[in-house]
Amino acid sequence: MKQIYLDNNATTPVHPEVLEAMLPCYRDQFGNPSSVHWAGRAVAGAVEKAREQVASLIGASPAEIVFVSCGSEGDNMALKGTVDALRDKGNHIITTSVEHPAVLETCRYLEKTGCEVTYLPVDRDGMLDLAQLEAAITEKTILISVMWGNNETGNIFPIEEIGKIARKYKVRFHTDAVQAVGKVPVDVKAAGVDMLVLSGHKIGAPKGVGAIYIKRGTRLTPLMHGGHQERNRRAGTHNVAGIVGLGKACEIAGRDLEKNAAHMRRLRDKLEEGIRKNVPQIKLNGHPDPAMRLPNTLNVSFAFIEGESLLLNLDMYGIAASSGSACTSGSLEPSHVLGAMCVEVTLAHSSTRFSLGPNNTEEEIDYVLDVLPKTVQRLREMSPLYNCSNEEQCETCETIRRI
Amino acid sequence: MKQIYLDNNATTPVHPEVLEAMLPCYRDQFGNPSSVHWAGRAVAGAVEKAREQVASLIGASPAEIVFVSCGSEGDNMALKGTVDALRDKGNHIITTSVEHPAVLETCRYLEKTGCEVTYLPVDRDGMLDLAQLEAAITEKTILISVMWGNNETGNIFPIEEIGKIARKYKVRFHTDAVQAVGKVPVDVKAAGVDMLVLSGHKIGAPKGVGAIYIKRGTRLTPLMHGGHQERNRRAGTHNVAGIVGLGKACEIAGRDLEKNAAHMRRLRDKLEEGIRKNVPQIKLNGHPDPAMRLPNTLNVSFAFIEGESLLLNLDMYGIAASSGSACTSGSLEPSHVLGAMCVEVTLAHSSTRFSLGPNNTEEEIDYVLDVLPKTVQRLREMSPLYNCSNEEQCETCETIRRI
Amino acid sequence: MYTDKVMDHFQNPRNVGEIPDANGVGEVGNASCGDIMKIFLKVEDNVIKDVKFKTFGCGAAIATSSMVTEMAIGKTIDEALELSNQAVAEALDGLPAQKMHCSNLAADALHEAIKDYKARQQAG
Amino acid sequence: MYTDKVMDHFQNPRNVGEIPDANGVGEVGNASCGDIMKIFLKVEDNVIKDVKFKTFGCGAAIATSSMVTEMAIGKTIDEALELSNQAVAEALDGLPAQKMHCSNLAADALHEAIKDYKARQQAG
Ligand SMILES: Cc1ncc(COP(=O)(O)O)c(C=O)c1O
Ligand SMILES: Cc1ncc(COP(=O)(O)O)c(C=O)c1O
Repeated sequence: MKQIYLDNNATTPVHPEVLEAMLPCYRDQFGNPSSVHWAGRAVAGAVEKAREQVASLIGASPAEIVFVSCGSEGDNMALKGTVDALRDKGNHIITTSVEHPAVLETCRYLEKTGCEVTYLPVDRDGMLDLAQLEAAITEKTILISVMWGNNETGNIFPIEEIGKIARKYKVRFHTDAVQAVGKVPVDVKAAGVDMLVLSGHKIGAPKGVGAIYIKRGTRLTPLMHGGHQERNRRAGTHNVAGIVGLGKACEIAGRDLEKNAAHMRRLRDKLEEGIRKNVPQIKLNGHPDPAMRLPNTLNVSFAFIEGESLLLNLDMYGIAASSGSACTSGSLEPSHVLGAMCVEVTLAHSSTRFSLGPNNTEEEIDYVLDVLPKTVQRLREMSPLYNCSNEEQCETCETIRRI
Repeated sequence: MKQIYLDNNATTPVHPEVLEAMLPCYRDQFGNPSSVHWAGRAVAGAVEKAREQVASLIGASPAEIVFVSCGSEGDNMALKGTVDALRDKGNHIITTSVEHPAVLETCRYLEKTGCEVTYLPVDRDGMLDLAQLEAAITEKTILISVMWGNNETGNIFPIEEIGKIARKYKVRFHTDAVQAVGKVPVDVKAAGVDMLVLSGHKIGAPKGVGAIYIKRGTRLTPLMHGGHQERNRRAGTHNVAGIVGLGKACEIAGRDLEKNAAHMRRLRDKLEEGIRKNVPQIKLNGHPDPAMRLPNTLNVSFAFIEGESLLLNLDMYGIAASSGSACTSGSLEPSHVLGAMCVEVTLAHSSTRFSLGPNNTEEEIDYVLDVLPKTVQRLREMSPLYNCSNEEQCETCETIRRI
Repeated sequence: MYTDKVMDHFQNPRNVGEIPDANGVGEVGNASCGDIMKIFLKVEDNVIKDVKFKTFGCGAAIATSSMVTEMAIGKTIDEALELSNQAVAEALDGLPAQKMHCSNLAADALHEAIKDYKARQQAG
Repeated sequence: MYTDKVMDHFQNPRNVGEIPDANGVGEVGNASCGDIMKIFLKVEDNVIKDVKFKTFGCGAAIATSSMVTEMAIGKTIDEALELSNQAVAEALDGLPAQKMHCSNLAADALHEAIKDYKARQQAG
């Protein structure tokens, strides 16, 4: 059976060059980089090299990079660490209603501990109103946290402009760039961010490793206390193989960024066009201008059918896609991102995300465009909402008809 | 050059069977276990199998196992999560003065947030007085945290008896079993612990993965908020390869425990005897009865010489050992563990830890016993404390002479 | 996450469609929870001669709908009223825990359809 | 973490030992910080004719001790007083940051020995 992987925002396969770089760390180079003997010395350099590779991809200095275990850890560290370190200054956080749960749920937790959080709304395209952001800043504001690229819709937020606002009011600025890194150019200095989080498994490195950029001079309470690793900013024996893999993946991401972005954009646009042409009654979720979205992401609601059932049907054809964020698939709530964009709840349940990777081919997209219309039609035939016999009185049909 | 690795308490090489089990997770089985499609389904089972393997090694149910990124994360989660969850009940923690920094530094941080912490002293052998522990319990005590085996001395603590005391007073009991698991039998039910932490890279799994046992019904605030992974107890995309590796390592650890423990004990005892016989003026750190220590650990102070210089000299012969915990090697303070045992500060600086693994051979120990006496002698000749010309007036010599 | 039986019923759902001259129709669920099930009945002499369904919902919702139609056909309406959501889930060799509450409504839809049939009988 | 030069001086330390008829002896450091350095001088006509050291300490402590003896030999005592810990570290191509403060005391020990020499001269 064909296997067509269109769920790269959930996770990516490990790049062969990355695996190759990692393998020695499981064999001869197994030491603890904190050790002074041969086994430690053999890997300490590898960790520092990876730090340079990560720093170089995002325009940071190596000393500003701290290795963590995943994007979620980075986000938790950025938020909780700031709240603890800046307790004297204030307790107000500004974020958006479309952040990843790693930020949102952390904010909800922090609210319980006495923080105040402003969740900025988005418009129907999923974009922010920067005047509203600026107006939300108070004397007590200690942190603005806005993601660089949205995992569900692919929307890209104006990080540079937000950075300017943050600097104007001297408020610390964190960005969750887990989805942006490797897909669009990311430069921490140009963007004016104080903290930035990235995650290995979204860019061809293995799962279980990520990094946080912490601008020099940024006071941050560690999330993990213990040993002296990472200059006391993150305890725990270094995940050497993962770190080496992340470094290599960042090097490759930088090297291939333009080529990969152009390739993914072309295929994504082809898919988008093809769906528009061949499947009636759909709604695109996210910014209508594809250039305002990550080049690999397309989120569409197929009216009358539920997302998971479409996924499972596509899966029968070997096509892997996702319904909202993979991380929220344990939940039965429709996507909070689409909710924030005022997408009708039935359509939110109908949403399907296609997220491409550098390995996808034109043939794969053709295949998807062949399978998709008939699969959608088959499920629509099964749906009580489709060609509803008493459409006039049916409230749900009423809602959907508005798309 | 020979490479003789005697620093297994710092980290261990990845077991070949473990690496073999992990490799597919970087290649075809790269999915996110939270995904519903083929790529996700291919690995979800692997994660659950690993959970069973870990649970089975320590006598837990799979649902009681949460995967984390390292031992330090587990300890931070156990302590901070308990303080947050049991805030209404009290704010007092009892631990020991010889814990790993992952526990100790976390306690120091918690003190700043309003917790009270009792750091139980140890005697000169590094052992606890259980009457003192019992006496320290107050109405406000929410947690007892005592490590199962000490990383520096190898001392094994009477976890079962402490578990009984904890149950008697209905106080939650956490044990850092990072060094014990795989070296001595560990059974959470028999021990009566509520939480237990283990770390992959100490038992032949890769760095960057660990697990925490959380007894059913134990309320614990997550350290990482976000997605629904691990039944909302630990957010972040699963480190599938690491988890699979940890599972396999636990299976092997259970399978080979007796054989490996006997093998390491025999070689460790041989090393201990040999040192006693061939090197004058040494002090054993830890319990004098080798059976009261982890079977692989030997900690010795070689009077008159500093630990790091001995390590580097041994390293010239390919012998990897450690001076105190590898995790604290970034520090210049002599080991807090030896300090708590009232080891004279010069002798603490002189301490060297040999920690064996299942792969060490008799020949390797012979080689070490050949190299060690002359290396120690060479450094002693360089030391102003050795054969000190005015030993009568020299305070330091005075101190050392007491061993 | 789904059993083979669930996948089979999801991939090859039995009795999809509407019955134009149904004498009992039931609908449960609502759009906001992501599951809507509609059951059409043809009852003769108190025996369910034909059942069809239409469902908007996840894999579990479609599989339970399909399964309940298979289980109901040939049963008297009193027997069919005994059919529980639990029994449907068991007939599918179980459902994932998080699907038990939201998506396991097919028996309810059947019961609604039977209620509708009874009401029509009384009215008629 | 150590440079090749540090490793060389650590592995093959120069001028280890005592000078029985030293006319200047200096000691710095203490046991609790893990580093004790003792420098023995033989000064003739204000020129350092011989230096030896004994050191209890880490690799950096031993390497800096060795290096300082090499740097001091043949210098006048005034020149030797200009030698700084920093200069010793640089001659070794640098030391790890965490070793700069604690273990980089060799020049101090040398200065102590010169002070001792001067004191003896005055006393004598
Ligand atoms: C007793 C003990 N606890 C905790 C840890 C921390 O484990 P990790 O390095 O996996 O964070 C270690 C390892 O250094 C240890 O020996
Ligand atoms: C935008 C965003 N932030 C954070 C995360 C969390 O990353 P991780 O799964 O590595 O913890 C994800 C991935 O799911 C994401 O898409």
